[in-house]
Amino acid sequence: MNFLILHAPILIIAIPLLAAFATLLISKISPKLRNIFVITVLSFVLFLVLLLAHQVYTSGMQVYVLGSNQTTVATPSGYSIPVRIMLTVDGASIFMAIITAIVSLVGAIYSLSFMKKYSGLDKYYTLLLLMSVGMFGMEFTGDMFNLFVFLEILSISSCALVAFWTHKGEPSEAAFKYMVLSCIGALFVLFATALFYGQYNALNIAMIASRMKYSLLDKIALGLLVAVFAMKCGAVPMHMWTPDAYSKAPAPITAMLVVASQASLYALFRGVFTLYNVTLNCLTVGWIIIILGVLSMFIGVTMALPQHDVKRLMAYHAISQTGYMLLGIGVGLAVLGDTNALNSYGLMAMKGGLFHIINHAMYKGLLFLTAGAIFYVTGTRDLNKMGGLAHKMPLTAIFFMIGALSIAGMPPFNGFASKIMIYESVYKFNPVLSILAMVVSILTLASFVKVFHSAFMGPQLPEYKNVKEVPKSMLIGMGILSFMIILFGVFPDIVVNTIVAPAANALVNQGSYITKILGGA
Amino acid sequence: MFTLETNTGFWNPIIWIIAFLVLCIVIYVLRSFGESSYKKGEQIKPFLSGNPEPEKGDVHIRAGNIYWGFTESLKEYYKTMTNIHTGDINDYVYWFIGILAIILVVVSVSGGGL
Amino acid sequence: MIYNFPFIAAVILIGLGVYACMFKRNLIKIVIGISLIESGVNLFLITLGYRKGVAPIYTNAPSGASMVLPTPQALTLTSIVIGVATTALMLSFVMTIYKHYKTLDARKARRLKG
Amino acid sequence: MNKKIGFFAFAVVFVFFFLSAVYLHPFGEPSETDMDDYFIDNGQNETGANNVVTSIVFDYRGYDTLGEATVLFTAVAGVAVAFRRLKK
Amino acid sequence: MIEDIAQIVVLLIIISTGYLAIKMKDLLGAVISLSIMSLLLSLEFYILQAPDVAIAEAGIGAGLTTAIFVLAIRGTKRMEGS
Amino acid sequence: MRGMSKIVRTITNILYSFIIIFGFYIIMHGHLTPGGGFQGGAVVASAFALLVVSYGALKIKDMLKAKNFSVSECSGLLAFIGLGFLGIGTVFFYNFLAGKGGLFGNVIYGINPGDLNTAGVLPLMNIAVGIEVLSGLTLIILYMFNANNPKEEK
Repeated sequence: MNFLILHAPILIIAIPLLAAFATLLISKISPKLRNIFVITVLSFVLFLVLLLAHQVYTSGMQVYVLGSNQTTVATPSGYSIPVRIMLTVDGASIFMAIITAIVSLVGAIYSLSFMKKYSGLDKYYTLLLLMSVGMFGMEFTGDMFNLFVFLEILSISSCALVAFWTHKGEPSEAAFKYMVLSCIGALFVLFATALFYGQYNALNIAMIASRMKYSLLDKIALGLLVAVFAMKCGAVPMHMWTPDAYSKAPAPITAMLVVASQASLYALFRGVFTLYNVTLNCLTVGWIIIILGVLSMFIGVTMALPQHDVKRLMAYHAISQTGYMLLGIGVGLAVLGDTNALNSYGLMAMKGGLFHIINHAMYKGLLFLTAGAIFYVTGTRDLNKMGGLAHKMPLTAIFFMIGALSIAGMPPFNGFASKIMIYESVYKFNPVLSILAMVVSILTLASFVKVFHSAFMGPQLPEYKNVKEVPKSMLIGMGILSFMIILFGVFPDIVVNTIVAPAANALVNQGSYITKILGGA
Repeated sequence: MFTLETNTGFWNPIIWIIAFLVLCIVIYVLRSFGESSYKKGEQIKPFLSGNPEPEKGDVHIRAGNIYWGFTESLKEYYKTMTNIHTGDINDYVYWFIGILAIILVVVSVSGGGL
Repeated sequence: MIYNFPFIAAVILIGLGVYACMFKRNLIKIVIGISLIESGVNLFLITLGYRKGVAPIYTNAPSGASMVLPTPQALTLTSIVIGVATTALMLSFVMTIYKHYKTLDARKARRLKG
Repeated sequence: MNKKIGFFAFAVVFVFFFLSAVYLHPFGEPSETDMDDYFIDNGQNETGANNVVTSIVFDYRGYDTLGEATVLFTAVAGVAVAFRRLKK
Repeated sequence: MIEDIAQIVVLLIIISTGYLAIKMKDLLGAVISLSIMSLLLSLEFYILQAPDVAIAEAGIGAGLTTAIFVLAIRGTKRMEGS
Repeated sequence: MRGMSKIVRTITNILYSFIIIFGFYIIMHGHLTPGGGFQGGAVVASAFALLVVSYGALKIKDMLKAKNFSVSECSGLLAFIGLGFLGIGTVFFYNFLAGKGGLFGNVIYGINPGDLNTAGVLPLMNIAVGIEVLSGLTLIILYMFNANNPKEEK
C-alpha cells in the first residue's frame, strides 16, 4: 500500500499508457477479454486516484521526481535548480484527476454496448485510454514542455476519436478543424515555453515562477498561454470548433471531450495562478477572463436556443457553462492582490467556479450520454423528428430530467449549489455580471424544456413503435453519473470542504507550491 | 452537514427536498378530490365535437416550433450570429488570431503588476 | 555581427505559417502552413541554445572547448517527431474529407455551420 | 473588409512575435545557463553516455520521450482509424 | 565571420523557400519547396552545432514528411485552385 | 499505383539494405555519436518508404505486412515503458544499470571514444524506441499508400 501511495502519481499515468499499448495486442486474442481489460484498468486507475486524493488531503502536496534516485527531492545535491521532470499533485490537480477518472470509466462502460456494432474497436479503446492519459498527464505535470507533450497527446487522440465514424464526411471535417486549431495552439504554447527557457533557462513551472520578472517577453508568453487555453476550452469567440467536434463525436467521447476542455481550463488556471500569480496585472487579466466568460455564457446559450441537432444544442450549452467557470475564476483572479476582497468574496467565487467544473463534467456528461441513447434507438439527432420517447424509455427520460434540471440550476440538484456560490460572490464584485448569469440560467432552463418536450413528451409516434430501453451497460454509465449528481446536490457542503476548497487554496497559494518544490529558498 | 455556507448566505438542499415532498402530498390530496368515475376513451369525444380524432404525430409540437416567437423577435441578432458561424476553417483561425492580438495588446499596454 | 538574425528568421517562418493558415483556402496549404510554424519554432529553440562552442558530445570533442546548450536540442528532437505525427494525421483527415466532399476548398468543404 | 481586419490582427501578432525575437538575449550569448551547465558537467557521470543530448532525451527527460513515442503511436492509431475498412 | 555569412545566406534561402511553399499554386511544387527548406534547416542545425537534430530533421522533415505529403496529394488533387 | 521501372527497382534492391544497416548503426550508437532511436528509426523507415514507392501496391502486400509492423510497434513501446517500470524499485525511469561495472562497463569520464555498453539502460531504450519509430512511420506510409490504391488490394 505504501508503495502504491508513493508511486501513485506516475502509476496513474503509466498504467493506462501500458494498457493502451497492450490493448492492440490483446484485442487480437479476443474482443471480450479486451473489454474486461479496459474496464479493469480504468477502475484500478480510479482507485489509485482516490488513494492519492486521500494522501493529498491528509498530508499536502505530493511531488514525484522522475528518474532521480529519490522520489521527492527536486534539486540535485549542491545545485539549486531542478533538472528532471517532476509530477506535482496538489489540490487542484487531484481535483481534476478525480473528474477525469470518473468520466473515463463511465465513458468506457457506456461504450461497451454503444459502440458494439462498429468496426475498429481495438483502436477505439486504445485511443480512449490514451485520451485519459493525456488528461492525467496535463493535470499532474510540473514542467512546461511536458505540458506541451501531453497537450499534443490529448488533442491528437481526441481528434482521432472525433473522426471515428468515417462513413460520413462531417466527422472528418470537424476533426480537421479541431486539429488545425489545436496544432497552432500547441505550437504557440511551445513558443511560450521557449520564451521562458530563453530568459530563465528553466522548464520547471516552480522554477520559472520563482524567477519571474514579468518583462515584455513574459507578457507575450502570458498572452499566448491565455489565448491558447481559452481557445482549447471553448471560450467565445474562439468556440466555433466546439459544436462541430462535440456533435460529430460518438457520445461517450463527447462526454470525455467536455473533461478534455476542462483540462485545458485547468492548464489556463495553472499558468495564470502558479506561473505568474501576483506579479501580473491581476485586474486586467482578470477582466480579460471575465469578459471571455460573460461572452461565452451569453452567446453560447442564445445560440443554443434555435438549434435542432440535439448534440449541437448541448455543445452550445457546454460553451455557456464554461463561461460560468471562467467568470468565477476570473473574479478570483481580479481581486488576487487585494487580501480583504479575496477573503470576503474572491475565494468564494473561485470555489464556485471550481465546484461548477466538477458539476458540469457530471451533468453535461450525463446529458451527452442520454443524447447518445436517443441516437442509439432512433438513429437521428434531429429534434424535429423525435417525440414520445418517454413511453418506451422511462429510465433514460428520468436520467435526462436529472441532468436537465441540474444544468438549469434547479434546486436541489448540484448545479444550483455551484451557481448560487457564483451569483452571490460575483454580485459583490459587480452586480451586472451576476444578473446576467441568472438570465443565462433561465435561458438554459428554457432550452432544455424544449429538448425534453420534443424528445420525450407528447404522444407515441408511429415511427418509434418498436424502440426499446437501451442496453444495460449504457444505463449503468448514465446511472453512475446521475447518482453522483444527486450525491453532490444533497451534500454540497461536504464536497466543497473536502475537494473544492483545497483546489482553490492550491491555486491561490503560489508561495507554498514553490517552497514545496525548491525547498525553503 | 447539509448546509453550504457562502459568505453572505447559505443553501440547504434538505429544506428544498422537504418542501418538494410537501408539495407532492398537496397535489396528491388535491387530485383525490377529483371525479372518480372517469372512463378512459369515452369522455374525450364531447371535446372533439364530432370531429375525427387527429393522428398522433400531428398533435405533437415539434422542436422547430417551440420558441418561434423568441427567435423571431431577435431576428437581427441571430442573423449576425449565423453570419459569424461560417464553418470555414480560415475564419476559425481568424478569430483565434484576432483574440490573440487583442489579448497581447491589452496585456502589454496595461503595464506591470504589483 | 549578425545580431538576432536567426531569431528573426525563425519568427518570420512562424509568421509565414500563420499567414498560410489564415488566408489560404486549400486544405493542404493549411497543413503546409502548420508545418512551417513548426519548423520556425524548432529553429527558434535551437537558436536559443546556441553559444560559441562545439556540439554536446564527448566522443571526439576537442578538449577544453565549451559546448552548446543541450536541452533545446532534446526538446527539438521531441517536437520534430510530434510534428510528423500531427502532419500525418491531418493529411489523412484531408484525404477522408476529399473522399466524401470531392473538394479541397475550405469554403466549399463546410457542412457544419450555424 | 473581413480580410482587412484579419490582416491587421495578423500584423499585430506578427509584430509581437518580432518583438520577442528582438528583446531576447543577443544571439549566441544565453543569459542564464545553470541547468544546461549541470547537464554538461554531470551528464556523463550520472548516465555513462558520451552524447549529452541522448542522456537528456532518455534519462533526464525520459518521460517526455515516452510521451513523444506515445504521440507517434496515437497518430498511427488515428491514421488506421481514418483509413479502416468499414463493416458492411 | 565566414560562418556568419554562410548562416545568413542559409537563413535567407530558408525564408524564401518557405515563402515559395505557401505561394506556389502547384501543391507538388510547394511540397518539394518545403522539403528543400527542411534540408536547409538541417544544414542550419548543423551549423548551430546540433548534429542530433540535424539528422532527425533530414530524415523526418525532408524525407518522410515529404513522402506523406506526396501520398496525400496523390490521393487528392494536385492544383490549388479550381 | 504500379511499381516503377526496372532500373529503379534494381537500385532500390541494392540500396535499401545499406540504408537499413546505416539506420541500425545510428540506433546502436545513439549514446556515443549523433543519433539515436528516433533518427535511426526515421532512416530505416525511409528505406521502407523507398521500397513502397518503387515496388507499388501489388508486391508490397506480400513483403511488408501492416499487421507485423503493428505488433512490432506495440512491442517496442511496451519494451520502452517496461524499461521505465523496471526502475520503479527506486523511481520510475531510474537508470538502474548505469555505471554498475561488470557487463555494463565502467564509465570513462571526459573526452573518449566510449564503449557501447556503458550507458546502462540508454542503449536498450534507444533500440526499443528505434523499433517503435521505424514501424510507426512505416505504418503511416503503408496506410496512406493503401488508401490510395483500394482497387489493387485483391
